[in-house]
Amino acid sequence: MQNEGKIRIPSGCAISGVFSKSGERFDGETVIRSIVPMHDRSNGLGGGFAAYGIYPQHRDLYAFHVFYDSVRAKDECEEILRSGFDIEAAEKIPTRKMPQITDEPAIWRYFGLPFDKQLQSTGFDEREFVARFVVKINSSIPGAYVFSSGKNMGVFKAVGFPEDVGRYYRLEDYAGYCWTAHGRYPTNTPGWWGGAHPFSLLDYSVVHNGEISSYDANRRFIEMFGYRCTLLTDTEAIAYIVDYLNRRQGLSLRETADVIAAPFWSEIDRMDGEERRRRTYLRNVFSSLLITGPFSILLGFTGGMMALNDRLKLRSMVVGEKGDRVYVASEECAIRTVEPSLDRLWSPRGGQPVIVTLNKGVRV
Amino acid sequence: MKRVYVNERWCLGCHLCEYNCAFANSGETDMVKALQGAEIHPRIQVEGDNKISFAVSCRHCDDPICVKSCIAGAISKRDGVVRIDRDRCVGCFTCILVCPYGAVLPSPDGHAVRKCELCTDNASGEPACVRGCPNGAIVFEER
Amino acid sequence: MKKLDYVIVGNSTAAVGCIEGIRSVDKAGPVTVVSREPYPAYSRPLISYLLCGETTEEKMRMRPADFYEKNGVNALLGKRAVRVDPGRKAVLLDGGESIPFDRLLIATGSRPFVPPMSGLERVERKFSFLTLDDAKALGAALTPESRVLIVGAGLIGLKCAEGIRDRAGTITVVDLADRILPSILDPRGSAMVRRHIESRGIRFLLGDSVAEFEKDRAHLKSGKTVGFDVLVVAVGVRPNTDLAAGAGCAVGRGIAIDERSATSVPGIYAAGDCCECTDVSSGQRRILAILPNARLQGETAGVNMAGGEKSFANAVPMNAIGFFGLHVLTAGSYDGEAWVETAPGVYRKLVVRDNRLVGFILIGEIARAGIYTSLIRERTPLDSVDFELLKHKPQLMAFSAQRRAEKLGGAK
Amino acid sequence: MAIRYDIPEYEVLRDPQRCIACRVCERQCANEVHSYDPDTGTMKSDETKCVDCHRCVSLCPTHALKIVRNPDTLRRNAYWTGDTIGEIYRQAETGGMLLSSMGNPRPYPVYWDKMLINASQVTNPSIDPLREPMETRTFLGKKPDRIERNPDGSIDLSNLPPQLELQVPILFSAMSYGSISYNAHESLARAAKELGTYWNTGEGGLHEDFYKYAPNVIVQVASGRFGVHKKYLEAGAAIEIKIGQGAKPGIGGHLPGAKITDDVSRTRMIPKGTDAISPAPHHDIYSIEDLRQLVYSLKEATEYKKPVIVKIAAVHNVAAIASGIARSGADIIAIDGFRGGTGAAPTRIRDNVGIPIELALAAVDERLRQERIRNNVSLIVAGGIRNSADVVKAIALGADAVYIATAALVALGCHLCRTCQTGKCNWGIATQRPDLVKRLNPDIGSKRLVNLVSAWQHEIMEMMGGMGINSVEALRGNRLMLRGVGLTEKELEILGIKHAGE
Repeated sequence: MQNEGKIRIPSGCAISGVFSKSGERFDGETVIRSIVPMHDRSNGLGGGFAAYGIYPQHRDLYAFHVFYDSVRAKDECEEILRSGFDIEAAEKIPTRKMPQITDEPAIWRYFGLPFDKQLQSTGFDEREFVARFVVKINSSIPGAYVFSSGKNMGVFKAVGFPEDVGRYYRLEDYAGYCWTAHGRYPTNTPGWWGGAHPFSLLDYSVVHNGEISSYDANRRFIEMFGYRCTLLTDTEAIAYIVDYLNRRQGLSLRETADVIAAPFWSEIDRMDGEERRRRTYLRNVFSSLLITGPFSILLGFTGGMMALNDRLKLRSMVVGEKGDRVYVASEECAIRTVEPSLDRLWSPRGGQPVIVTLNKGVRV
Repeated sequence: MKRVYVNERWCLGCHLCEYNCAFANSGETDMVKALQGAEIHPRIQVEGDNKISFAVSCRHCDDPICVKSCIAGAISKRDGVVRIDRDRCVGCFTCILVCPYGAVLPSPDGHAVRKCELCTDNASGEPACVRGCPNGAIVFEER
Repeated sequence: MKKLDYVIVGNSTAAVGCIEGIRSVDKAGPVTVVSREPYPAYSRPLISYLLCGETTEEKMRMRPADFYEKNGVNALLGKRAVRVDPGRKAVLLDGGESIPFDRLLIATGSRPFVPPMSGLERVERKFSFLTLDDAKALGAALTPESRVLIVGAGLIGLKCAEGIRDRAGTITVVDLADRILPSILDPRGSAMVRRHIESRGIRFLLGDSVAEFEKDRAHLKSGKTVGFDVLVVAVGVRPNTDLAAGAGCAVGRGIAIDERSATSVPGIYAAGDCCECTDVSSGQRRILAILPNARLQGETAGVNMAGGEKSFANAVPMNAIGFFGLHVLTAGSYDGEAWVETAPGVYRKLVVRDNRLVGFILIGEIARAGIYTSLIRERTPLDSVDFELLKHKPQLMAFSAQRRAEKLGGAK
Repeated sequence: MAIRYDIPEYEVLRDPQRCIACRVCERQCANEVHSYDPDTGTMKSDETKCVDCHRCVSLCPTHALKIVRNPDTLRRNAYWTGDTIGEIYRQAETGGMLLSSMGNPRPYPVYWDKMLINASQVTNPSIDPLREPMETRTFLGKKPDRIERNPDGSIDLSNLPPQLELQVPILFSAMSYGSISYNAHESLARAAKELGTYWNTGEGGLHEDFYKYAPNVIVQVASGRFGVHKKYLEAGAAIEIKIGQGAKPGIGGHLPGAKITDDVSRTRMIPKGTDAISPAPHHDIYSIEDLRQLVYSLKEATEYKKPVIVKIAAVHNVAAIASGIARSGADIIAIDGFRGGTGAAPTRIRDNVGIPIELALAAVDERLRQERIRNNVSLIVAGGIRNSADVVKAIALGADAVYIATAALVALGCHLCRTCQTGKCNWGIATQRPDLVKRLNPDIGSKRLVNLVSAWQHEIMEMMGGMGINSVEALRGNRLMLRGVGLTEKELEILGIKHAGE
């Protein structure tokens, strides 16, 4: 049996996300409850969460969440970590013993910043430095896997049903303004925790339901820019693509959506001059980052969340609003469970991104 | 009114039209049976060599002089097609004398004359010469 | 506007052409046809074919039985028009009635010319060969033993000879001229045709004529004597111009008409064998007593009578005639430079004058002769075509690619 | 030569039961195989002249003709085959190089046929091209590395180098006027225009009549520089520098004087009747930096308005060469595999030089990605693309588009008799003889080409839909969509694909 990284495993999924525009922080219970009714969309082979605003005390430090299969791996990883970063805190991530969750690796988190010297010597900006560092560890140290690397955010994932994973990680003890959740339905039975979702790089986290047919075209292109798709999962590739377009090419999230879920040429050809030229340009220049096949993505990032469907909307995804809260889920029931009376509920059109950000002036 | 037109630029002088015509008017269902060993008497004729060539058949003129010259009233124009009534024709050949295209020809029997009468009642709805032309040199169209 | 009254004197090719010409313009105006013959229009050139059984009286009809009715024609058959009163615009019939007209067509055709021949009155069974009645009478008189004497080796005499060949015993043809068909063939051509006809057992006595007829024999100038049971006089024809002349129409050899088939008298038109018109091949005024001209002149007259516009300006003499399977196609006139080609059973002669083809004789090999005829009719300058090719056989290849494209690309 | 050593390759079988002696075969055979015997009233044939082009077979109205391989055999020998011996006889007779044409006919492995295409089942849906948009549009040309912004924050669209827009990822490959006929060129030009793709002049220049098709033409500049002038360069939608050709890597071209007719000589700007010799190398390109100079001088000449294509034959270290070209300023690289056709090539070269396009493509695409310069250039592959499956596999391996030429000629009637060099093409394609040229009516020819490419386009859409891909961009380089069958580890490694079942 091959794990992620050895083989590409298609999977169906459930996703859910809750966001507070006012920046009000709330515990993980809401999102856990919301994913429960979609139990049957996952099969117990992977669940996970991303939460933003959960580490206010370390707001300005990178929070690395790492799985270790062995002590050796931990030693190797920490050595490299400490060589590149000024680590302020290192601790085991608190968990709750549960019969449903088995084969757990050692799960650690570290808070820190890169050493200035290191940074200058590479000439990269801080985020680029961190990103490359993560890729390096994940591709070079067997048994060590960094699955979260953003500031004031964290990813929690395991093999199991999402609700169990949530309890396992004691998410009721965390408070964040944005939560995303994922229940996985892989079409084989890998035992590896790293394969669970969300997938995250820096503060980008992606939960995704679908199986993209453009995977290898996207992968082989994105890998030209220093990324290594070690997991061979869509989620990983999507995270890198977003990182590349949004962070490195400086495209807005909307422009990013115009690339990965571009409108059909038939639509573009009907647009007026300037807009048509702009869309044509984006599709042409980043043609290898067009994502085809079914997907519904929840992208978390500092201060916001983006929901996006493939351009044919081959996967279900609904959005609800109540007061300052925005809910996104694969199924309406997931939203109704936690918020029966919504101000508004709609199903976004394929390729039309729904982007929510914190209200002006809100600091988290 | 659809007519047979010839574009000599594309005519190869292969003479297939003559054989297809002879076959179409033989009443036979098998070309070999119809034409093997026989001298053919097509109603379309290819002029020229492999450099310049073209096929000529009845133009089905708007004001056909053959019709007006026939002493036996054997030639008439119906539904845009100039037709021969072989039973009336006495073979005086006045039509041959007046047709400016040389498209009316004596029959082998020396009596009635023969000419293109647009064999369009077939599956393709096109005359045999048109259907069989390998290079689109003969067309059947409105102009 | 008042409907026009049309009157047509004569009921053959020109008349039929005229009726159709009128109806192509005027669907209403009443048309009256006056004909001395009791038959609906039939094709006179077919009478010889009738005798040899190539056709039937029924098939000789030029048009279906309901032709007159359908075209609103009042056909007065078996009546004779005796006079035209141009002043009162009326035609007077032998029965005394008078038929008013606004437009009149004179299509009276021609009559046999019988020169004075001493003793002719003594011959009982003597015939002309022009009308259906002539043919019927002749047919009735023939027996397989009949010895037939035909005076005249022109088209009529020889078609008659062919027509009756299998219904008579012997056939002898006498003509003053030293060759047959002198009006359409040159000596060489006529010799060739003569040999062919002779091969079918028809005897010619040429350069000779009848000095004296007895009841059943003719004494010729040469001293020869020819016995016969049946005599056919086919010396020639004369156009029937009296009616026109009486109406004040200019008359030359025939009734003079212009390209619109109009006579010199307004409202009166003429067409067919009774007329003379311009022969484009020679430029001369001639009687072109052939069916196609009659048809076209008649139709032209009809259209113009009804107020339409039509002109027939390129009449030429031409003949398609065959004897016992030998086909002879001729057209135009033979005064000019000649190109001759011969082969066994084949004689081809083209006559050129002033950079134009003016005439031809084709015997035996007649395919596509119409291409030549059209060169004459259209007066095509020969330096605009490849005459070298044409000399050997009529072909469109001889025209410029552009002319061909016009001819074959967008036919009219 | 008193003794005729070599054996006629073919035999003409004429069924006397069917032949009506219409003599169409005789009139249509430029090789004068058929003749009519007036004494017997029957047709005869001279096998020795037959090249198996099937013109007579196709036109025989009673299907009385068959051309078969001459069953006459020399003593069987798996090593000294009849062909080998025949070639030796011919060379012993003529003392000359063996010439032939079209592509390498030898039974080398065909990797296209050892790769299989994926399809969706359950976990993601296949897409029905009849119901959903299915996009085959693609752009060829260098892409900018970085997005730039205007002062107002909008994206600066002006940093995009010139591109070629294709409605379908198939272009007509280079075939010169001279090697093929005026009517063949017209057919290609009209088809390219209708299809929204491009045709290629080859190195014979662009006939004045065809400047009206300029928006769809790629003008080639080859070692002979035939027909190259400013107006010509400016006419093209793109300029192609031809370094090499798959059928004859490393050697030049030779168009016999017989094919240099008035028109051809005017178009090529060489004297009528003289042989047109293209040198083996460009004598101004002896190194990669020379190439760079030519690329930029052509760009200068056309004010940087046109993409420049560099076409090379697939040879052993094609990947390294391509990498060099990708850094030379070229916008597009065309790679021509050893199955590529030609109007004339030395047989030994055609059959023994160069490598399969599938391996060359895989190596080049992977190499350019490793060097992170895949976006500097687009890749066109050529050389024996036979059908839409080949196209799909080529794109999945990493090509942006494919060139077709042999397939296009076949659509025009070519029967691959491989005797273009004789100039007596009975199908009016590879000839300049007016009586033969007119056998190809561009009304028919262009229609057949449009039909062919449209048919392929539909098939490509079906295959893409099956894979759940609705845009050709998402297929490009998508090697997971391919699996190998019967390939060695090494071959799989080079192709960058897994074996079926993995």
